[in-house]
Order: sequence, then structure tokens, then C-alpha cells
Amino acid sequence: MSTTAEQVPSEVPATDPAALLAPAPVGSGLDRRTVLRGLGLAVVVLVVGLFVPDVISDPTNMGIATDGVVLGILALSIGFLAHRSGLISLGHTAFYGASAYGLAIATTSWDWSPMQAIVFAVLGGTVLGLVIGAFVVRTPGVSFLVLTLAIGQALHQLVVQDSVRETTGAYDGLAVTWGADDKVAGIAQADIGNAATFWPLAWVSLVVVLVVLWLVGRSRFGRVLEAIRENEERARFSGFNTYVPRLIAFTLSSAIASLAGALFALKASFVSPDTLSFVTAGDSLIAAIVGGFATLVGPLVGGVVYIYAQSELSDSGNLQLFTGIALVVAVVFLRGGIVGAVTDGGRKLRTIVQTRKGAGR
Amino acid sequence: MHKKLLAAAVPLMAVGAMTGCGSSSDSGSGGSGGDGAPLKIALIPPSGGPLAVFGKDSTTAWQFAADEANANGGVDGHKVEIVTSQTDGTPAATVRAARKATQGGARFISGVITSPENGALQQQLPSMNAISFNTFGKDDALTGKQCSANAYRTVQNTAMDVDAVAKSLEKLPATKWAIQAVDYATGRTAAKIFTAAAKQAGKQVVLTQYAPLNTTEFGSYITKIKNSGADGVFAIEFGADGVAFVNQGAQFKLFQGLKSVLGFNMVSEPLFDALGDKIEGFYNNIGYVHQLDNAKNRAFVAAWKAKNGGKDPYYVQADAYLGAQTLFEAVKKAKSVDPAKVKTALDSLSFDSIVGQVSIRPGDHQILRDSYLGQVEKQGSGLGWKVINTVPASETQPQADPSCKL
Amino acid sequence: MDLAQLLNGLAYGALLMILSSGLAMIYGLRGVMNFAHGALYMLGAYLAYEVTQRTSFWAALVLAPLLLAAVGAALELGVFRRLQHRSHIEVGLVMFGAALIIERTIVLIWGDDTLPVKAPSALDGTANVLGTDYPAYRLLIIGVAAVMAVALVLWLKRSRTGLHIRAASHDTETAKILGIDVDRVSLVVVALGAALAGLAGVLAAPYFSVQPGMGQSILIMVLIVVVAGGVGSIGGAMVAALALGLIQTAGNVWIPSVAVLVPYLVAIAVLLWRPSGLAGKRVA
Amino acid sequence: MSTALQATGVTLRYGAVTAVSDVDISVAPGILHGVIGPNGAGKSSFMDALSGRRKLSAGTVKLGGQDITRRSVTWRRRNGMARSFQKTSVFGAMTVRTQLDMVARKTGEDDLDGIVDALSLRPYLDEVCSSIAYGHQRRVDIAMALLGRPTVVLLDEPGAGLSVEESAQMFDHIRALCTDRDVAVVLVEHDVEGVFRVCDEITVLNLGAVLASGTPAEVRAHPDVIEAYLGSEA
Repeated sequence: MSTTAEQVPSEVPATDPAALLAPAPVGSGLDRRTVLRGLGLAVVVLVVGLFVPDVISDPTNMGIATDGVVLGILALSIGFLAHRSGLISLGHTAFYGASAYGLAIATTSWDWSPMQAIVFAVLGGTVLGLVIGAFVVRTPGVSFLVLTLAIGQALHQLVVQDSVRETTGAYDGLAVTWGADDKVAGIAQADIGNAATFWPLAWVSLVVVLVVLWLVGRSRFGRVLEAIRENEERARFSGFNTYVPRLIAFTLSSAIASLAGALFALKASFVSPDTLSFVTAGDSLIAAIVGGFATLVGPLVGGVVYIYAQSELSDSGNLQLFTGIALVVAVVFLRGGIVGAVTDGGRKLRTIVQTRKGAGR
Repeated sequence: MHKKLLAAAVPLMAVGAMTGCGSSSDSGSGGSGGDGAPLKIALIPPSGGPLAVFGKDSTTAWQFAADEANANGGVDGHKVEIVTSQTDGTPAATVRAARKATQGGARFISGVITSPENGALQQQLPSMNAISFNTFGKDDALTGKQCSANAYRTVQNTAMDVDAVAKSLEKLPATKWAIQAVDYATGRTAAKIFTAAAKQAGKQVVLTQYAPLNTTEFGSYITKIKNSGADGVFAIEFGADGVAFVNQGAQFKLFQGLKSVLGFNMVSEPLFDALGDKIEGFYNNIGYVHQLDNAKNRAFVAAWKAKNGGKDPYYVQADAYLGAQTLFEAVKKAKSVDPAKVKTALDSLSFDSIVGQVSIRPGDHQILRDSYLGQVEKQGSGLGWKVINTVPASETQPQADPSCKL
Repeated sequence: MDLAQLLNGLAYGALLMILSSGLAMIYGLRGVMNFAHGALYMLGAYLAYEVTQRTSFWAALVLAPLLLAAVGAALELGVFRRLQHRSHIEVGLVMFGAALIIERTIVLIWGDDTLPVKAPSALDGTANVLGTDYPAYRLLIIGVAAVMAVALVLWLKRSRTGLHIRAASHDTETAKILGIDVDRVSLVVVALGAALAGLAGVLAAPYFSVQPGMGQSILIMVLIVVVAGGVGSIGGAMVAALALGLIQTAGNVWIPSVAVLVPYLVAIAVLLWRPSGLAGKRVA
Repeated sequence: MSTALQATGVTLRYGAVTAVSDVDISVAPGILHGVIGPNGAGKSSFMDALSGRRKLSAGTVKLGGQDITRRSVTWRRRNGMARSFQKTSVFGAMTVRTQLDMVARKTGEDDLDGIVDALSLRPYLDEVCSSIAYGHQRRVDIAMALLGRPTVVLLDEPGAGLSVEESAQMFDHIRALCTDRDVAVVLVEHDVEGVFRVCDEITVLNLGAVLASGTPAEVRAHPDVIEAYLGSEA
């Protein structure tokens, strides 16, 4: 056992990064050096990122960056599930929305402090994910997609039911208000709408999510997930329980979506049924695909680009048209999304440079 | 390792890329409010969707009001500037657009159409140091639970309209009513108030049923109404739902057997062409009609017609115009465009408008103005309103919404 | 539930049936969930508006499905055939994008307003069905759907093309070995599927309202129908569509307060019970 | 001699069709047991029944004396029963090394190198599995079935799709592994010649039922076997 482990080096060549649903390279588990390097990088990124509001002085662009990060976290949760488990979800709004509503209800109706409310909202969304996941992760392919869609829509319909209007505000939505003295990460309610003030909270959340997703992707667990995605039956016939890992992946994904929902509700100070709509479900999935979910940061880029486009292209009313075109282009031509294309281009460029160097010698 | 660095750099680059564009033209707090400072108004209508047309019409009316004021030397010497930025109608995008506009110096916001957009915006107005005028959304919560010290509504709220309809009940011939309501705050409120009013007027409500918002198939509901023995229908269905209900009701020959068809937000000028003759004789609440007989309105309608190819203004345009008038009056009263001063002026504002004397109720920032009940009749080549009853605000909703805490 | 309510359920189910049988056919053959089916239906309705304005509803009833068949052929040649080596989910996502593009393009052409389409005057009234007055137009929908269902089933069972479609849907590779021109079969199926979506759109135009959100709202219902009915099974989709129409109507009558949740709950229950749907034989 | 695998009365019905009818089999450690039969004889169905891929309509399967008829596939693999597939089943996007390492860890294999070398996979370790030749993928599939010293290995047509030489080489690999690792192997195979060459015992299936069973010599002499093969294939 131990000898085998040593014989297998940790660095394994990349698989085809171009394929949309193909996996990223998988190591043979986490070796300490890689982890330390990754964490070191994460700390650097974290610290550097905190200075973003100093660089982006324009509040509008800061708003785009902040909202983009929040949507990016939602897209990351969807992209993670799609990439690691091959499960394409059109129902992650269920966790995103449930968490957003959970936060709104906890702060406004129960007068909880925002910090307690965040914990409650994220935990609530995660538990919901666990319960729903327990039923749905067995369902394959398109059935999974339609099932998650149905669950998300059912929750949407539930929230707008008049019988729960006292709790959810139905179509009116729900304002998020908390005590004047309460602060979340040092931010009072009056300032929470200010993107530069909100940024550290969003950025830290993002980096934590990225680190977790990176560690999972590198871990043995990530490798098992990949095996199950590749060939579920073979995995079972190789002695792997294929249900529990998928359930864990689904639950983790729903936890991340819940975090995004809680951040959204905090930032907006308002929750409406939009957070649960089919459009939100579709757009966040599209953000993950267009950004490129086979890479770690692809969905994040997709989220930021989507928010930027939403701000810049809405005047024409053609946002939907461009979203559709972006999706088609990303799937048909840019396999691997924006980030996949960029890293691909970078690799090609490097190859060319190296070849030139070689030729010049 | 290179790859990882590259990957980590991408989001930073994406964020960094935005620092370049859109250099901020931040003019600080939006002017000192001194003489000559422009009165800058941001309109944020949706660019698509079923309500986009209302956003467009509101914009036209605000521009009309601005042009009119500027032609007369501005509002108290302040030139009116309108900036319009459309969004896709999602609350987050609208709030972002509002922040962008306030950063550009606009302190007054309008043209926001949907309730979630208004709800989300109102939460953030104080931190933007801006004031909003809701000239379209009637949902009670906007001046109720979700009210904001910086948000004003210059259109009637649902409760006022419903009360107006309820108070007109005795003028309608039907005695046994069926209520067909959208399962939405409006539908529930309207059904409840109507039922109480019917009891008081000695009439019966034989059926109350709710259809979810965005219902397309009304067959089962219509069949139930037909089976209920009602001789009148009170239908609270709007937008595409209302059109579907009317069309399918006509196919079922529902309306022929009824003495009264009373709509709430169901039929209005923009739908006259689409619905055609089958709605002749329908009753409906109305917020504004161009026939209103007062000097200000006559002048407004005449000027509007001159500028808009002889077409009469309808309620969305008139309500937006009224919103503009409210702002302008407040600026005149405050003698400033400083939002704090304008706000103080607004809180006790009362003036003579195109819909007669109106005032802002300090408790919830709801305007107090008349509501009407109208009947669709043939007018010229098309359809128009005949006003059946006028109910003043003092009779509809005299008290501020208790759930509003300013 | 009286006769009129039964007919209400049938009429709604009939419309869903026309729409979902086309979707199920395409799914069965290409293995791709056509997320643009709602957009095609919407296009059918808007074309119905356009044609009815110019000539008559009856012309629209013929023309719109034909035009949609051409759109379907273009989709087959431009998307399905070119991307047939790609994963089915990817092609489904491309169709999702296509739906967004088509729906917005329709709005750019015809605008955001709700448009009126008048039923032909011959069908404007009611007809007597076993003592119950019922709108003639709804009876037309039920009739058209019944004729379509019978014709489709007979065609699939009896004709040579039908045999080829069944063979290719069952196992594309084997069908190719047996000398069946799968590309040709697929062209027929996708064009027919799109034409049926168009037909449903025309029939829906005077029934529901013609407006920009119509495609998306019905798409969710039809997806549920097709998946719950059994992926790729036309018969399963037809039965599930009728069942959903009746269940929805029964829900409206008996449990109105939660009726809107009923289709979702039924679909979730069906899929949890049988992940491959009621008539499902194979799992995607 | 103890038996590693013992199945009795194995029956598998699909609706009205009986694919496998009342088949018995018993295999001891170190024994290579071939299952042959004409097309449609129910060989693959029998394999699916033994491995737990399909639920039995009737019968029992015992592993080392323990009844495992109702045990899941995952349980069986963890407790000593492994299989390969007729249609090669590997983790296509992973490298050969990654997937073998992964399964080796899961199953507690102590001599991954031995298996890699026995199946001559060393040159392909760092290749992505879907990119190597079909015959090599087949060997990866079989390697995964052998990892962790299972007591019973079920091999479903390991020679299918291979050239004559490859196929012969494959059978030699299997024969050697069976003996070296003292594992009971059930080899379902189309290649009758290969089976007769390497197997210790043979069961002949026809129309889902046992036609003959015994040593290669006994089976070869069985008149029904000759008839079945002549009748269907010759």
C-alpha cells in the first residue's frame, strides 16, 4: 500500500481542457507541498483583492464587481457540480433563494443579528440541499435537469403563495432590516448597499469558496467524484459507493449557492421571488458555462461578465439576446468557456514561443 | 504553477479591466441646491418585458413635463435635466443603475415600474441620498411594510382603488357576485374589501376564487363562475392574465349572461384595441381620465395632444406627469433642489394638480387623490371611458398605512 | 367534476399533447432535449397573429406549421447534425441559447404588447356537447389533437418512414447498420416536431394570449410532461400531457389554493419513483 | 476443495423471456472456469446475474460460502467479487495510472506493479485511458477487476474486439494471473478455441440453460455441444 503511493507521482498530465464537460487534471490526492503552495497563493490573492476598492474608484464599476462576485459564487456552485459530478442543475435557485429568504426572515421578522442570520441562512440552504440531494442525485442526465428545474419552480410557487404572504411577502418581496447597532463584518445596515464597503465580505467569501473547491478538486474525494462522473457503473464495480460522494458534492454545492444567496440578500437589503425564478436559474447556469466551469475560476468570470453585460447592454433590451448568443458561442466554439479559451490561448502562445526559442538555437 | 497563477490572475484582471472604463464624473453630493443648479432626474424603466411599454410612456411624460418647465425658465430657476437608463427590470440591476445615476448627480429617481424593483430601491434610497417617485406601482406594501422616508407615491394605492370600487357598488345592477381574483396581494385585498362592501350594500358574493399570477388557462375558473349562478363578476386580473380571462370568457359566452362585469386593473386604454368590442359595457377602476374637468387638466391635455399627434394622454402618462408636478411643486416650495430640503417640502405638500387638489400624507408618503369608476363605451371609432363615480381620497383611505414606519 | 370541467382538462391537455409529442419525438431520435420548443411554439403563435391579420385564421393553421417545419429543418441541418458528436447535454444547452435568441427576436419584430388573435367567427360561439354548452373553439383544439395523435401513431406504426423512425430512435447505431438513413429520418422528425410546436402555437393564439412570456411558461410544463412521460416515448408523453391537463384542472376545481404546485409535485413524485419516467425504457 | 463461488438455480427473466434458466456453477480458487455457448445462449446475462448487475428471478449466489444474492455490487466488490465488461468499461478521461492507483487504494491492493507488468501496461501508465488502443483499454478493465486480490473474478469476453494474437496473449495473461493469485475466475468467452486451451473447467450454455459441464476433454466429447455449435454457427 505505502509503496504504491510513493510510486505514483502526484503530478499527472492534463486531460483535454477543450471539452466542455471534460474534467480538469486530477492529482493523486493532496500532497503537502501542493496544498501549502495553493494556500499561500490564496492568501496572496485574498490580501491583494482587499485593495480592489482602492483601485476601482468608480462606485458603479465597484458595484458591478461586487454583484459579479456574488453571482460568481452562485455560478461556482453550479459549475462545481456540473464539472465534478456531471450533474447540470437548473434548480440551484432553490438554495440561493431559500438562503436569501432565510436571511431576510431571520433579520426582519425574528430580529436576529445579521451574523446569526447568515449562519442560519447558509445552514438552512445546506440542509435543504442535503434533503433534496438525497432524492435527486440518483437521477441521471436530462431527468436530473428537469427534476431540479421542477423543484426550483415549486419553491418559487410556494414562496409567492398568498398563504405565506405574512412570512415571505409573496410577490411584494421582503425587505431585509436589522438593528441599528448590529453590524456584519463591521458594516452597518445603512452602508451595506455601498459596494466598496461590502467588498471585503464578498471577496473573503469568494476566496474561501475557491480554496475549498480547489482542495476538493485536488483531493482523493475529487478523484472519486470524477470516476463516478466518468463511469458510474464501473465505479460501483470497483468497490466505490457512488451515491454518498455525489450527495456530498450536491450538498457542498448547495452550501455555496446558499452563501451566495445570503450575500445577495445582505447586499440588496431586499429579497423578491426573482431570486427563485427560472430566469435566475438559467442565467446563473449560463454564467458558469460561458465562464467555463472546467476551470476553477471560470464560473466566477462568467458571473462578473454577466453582471457587466447586464449593466451595459440593458439599454437596448437585448440582454437576453446576447445571453443566448454567448451561450451558443461558448458551447459550440469556445469549448471550455472564456477561461478555457484564455488558458488555451496562453498555452498555445507558450508553445509557439518555446518552439521559436528552440529554432533559434 | 504557471497555470495556477494565471488562473488566479484572471478574476483580478476581470476586475481590474473595469477600473479603466467609465471614469467617474462624480459631482459630489449632487449640487449644493443653490441658484442655477440643475434639477437632475433619473428615470430607470425596464427595457423589455410586458411592462416595458409603461416604462416608455412614463419616460415620455416626464420628458414632456421637463420640456414644459424648461420652456418657462425651469422650475424656480432650476433647469430640469432627465437622464434615462434602462435596465432588464431585475431589482439588483435597477439599484445599480440608480446608484450610477446618483453618482452622476441625479437626486430624484422615477420611472421604476415593478414592485420588486421599487421595493429594492426604496431600501437603499437613504444611503444614496436620493428621493424616488413611484408613479406606477400600486401595491400597498410600497407605502406599507416596505415604505421609506425617501420614497413617495403619486399614484393611488390598491387599497384606495378598491375602496373606490366598493363604494360604487350600488351603482352597478348585479346583485349576486362572483369574484375572480389573481392570487396576489392586490387580488386578496380587493376580494376582501369587495366582499365586505357587498354585504353592506345588501348584495351577495356567491363565489370567490383565486388564480395564480401568470395563469393562461381560465376554463376551469370560468366554468365555475357559470355554475355559481352569479349575475355579476368582479375580476381582479391584469396584464396577459386579464386578456386571457376576457378572451376565454367571451368564448364561453360568460359575459352575455351577466348584468355587470367589473374589472380591477383589468381593462385599460392600452388594451382597448387588443380586446375590442367584447369589453364594451365593462366597468373598471380608473386612476385618471383625460376628460377630467379642471383648468390644469384641460391645459395639460391640450398641450399633450399638440405634441403627441392628437392622442389623449392615458393614465400611465398622466400619473407620471403628476409625479413630475409633485416634484416641481416641492422644489418651488423648498426653493432648492437639495434633496433634504425638497423632502421637507414634500412631507407637507398640497397643491392644485391635473387631478384636482392633492396632498402628500406624511405618515406613509402616499399621495391623496381621487379614484374613479369607469365604464367602457364606444367613443368615436374606438373605445373610451365614461366616468360613473368619483371617490375622493378622504373617503377611500383616510389613514396612513399603520405598517409603515418612517 | 362535471362535463365542462372534464372538457377544460381535455382541451388544456390536448394542447400540451400536441406540443409534447413533437418534443418527445426529437428527444427520442436525437437524444437532445429541445429547450427551444417553447420558443418555437411562441413563434407559431406570433406567425398566427401575422397571418390572421393578413388573411384568415385557417390560413394560419396551415401556414404557420409549414413555416415552423422549415425552421425545424434549419435547426436539424444547422445544429443537431453538426453537433451530433457532442454530448446531448451540450446540444441541449445550445438549444437553450437558441430559445433566448428566438424569443428576443420575436419581441424585436412584434413588440412587447399582448397581441389579439381572433378565433374564426364560425368557432366564436358555443356548441352543445351532451347538454352542456361548450366553446366551439376548444372543441376544435381537442379534435385537432385527437386527429394528430391517431395519425401520428398510425404513421409511426404503419408507414415505412415510421418504422425507420422507431428503429433509429431505439438504437441509432444498429439502424445505420441496417441501412437506414438516420440523417434523413432525423430531418423528418425534427421538422415534424417543430411543425407540431407551430401547430400548438397557432391553436393557442386565440385561446391564451399572445405575449412574450408564453414560450417560457409552457416550456417548463412540457419538459415536465416529456420527462415524466418517459424520455423519448411519444405515447408516454401523450398520456402524460392529457393526465397533466386533467390533473391541473382537477386541482383548480378541488384544491385551488395549492393547485399551482400540483404539476411540479406530480412530476417530482413520478421522477423520484421512476427516474426514467412512466413509459421510460432507457435512461438518458 | 473449497469453493470460492457457488451459484445454484440461477434464473433471469425479462418479462416473458427467460434469458438464464436454472444454471448451477461452482468454482474453486485457482480454477479458470470457461462459460461458452452460441450467440444468444445467455452468457452475458449469466455474467450479469452472477455479478449483481441484474437482479435474479430465482436462485442463489454464494461467495466463499456466504449468500450474497441480495448484496449490492459495491458490497460484492469490497468482499471479493470483481468483474470486467464485454463492452470495455474504464474511466476514459483519467490516466491509466490515476485510475489503477485509485482502485488499488480502494481495494487494498499491495502489488499494483505486479498486475501492471503482468498485463504489460507499464508503457501506457501516463496516457489518458480513452486515447490508448482498444486492446490496452481492455487490459486496464481487467487489471481493475484483479486489483485487491478478489477471490472471484468474472471476465466477460476479454477477447472480444481483439486480434487473434492479442486475444491469445490475453488468455495467457489470464491463465497466469489465475494461477499466481489463486483466484477463481469465470471466463465468459466467444472464442471457443481459446477457452479450451486455457480453462480448467467449462460450462456450455444454450438457450439459457446448461448444455454440458466438465473438463475441456469431457465437454469436447459431449454430443449435444457439437450439435449446438454446428446447428447455430457452422
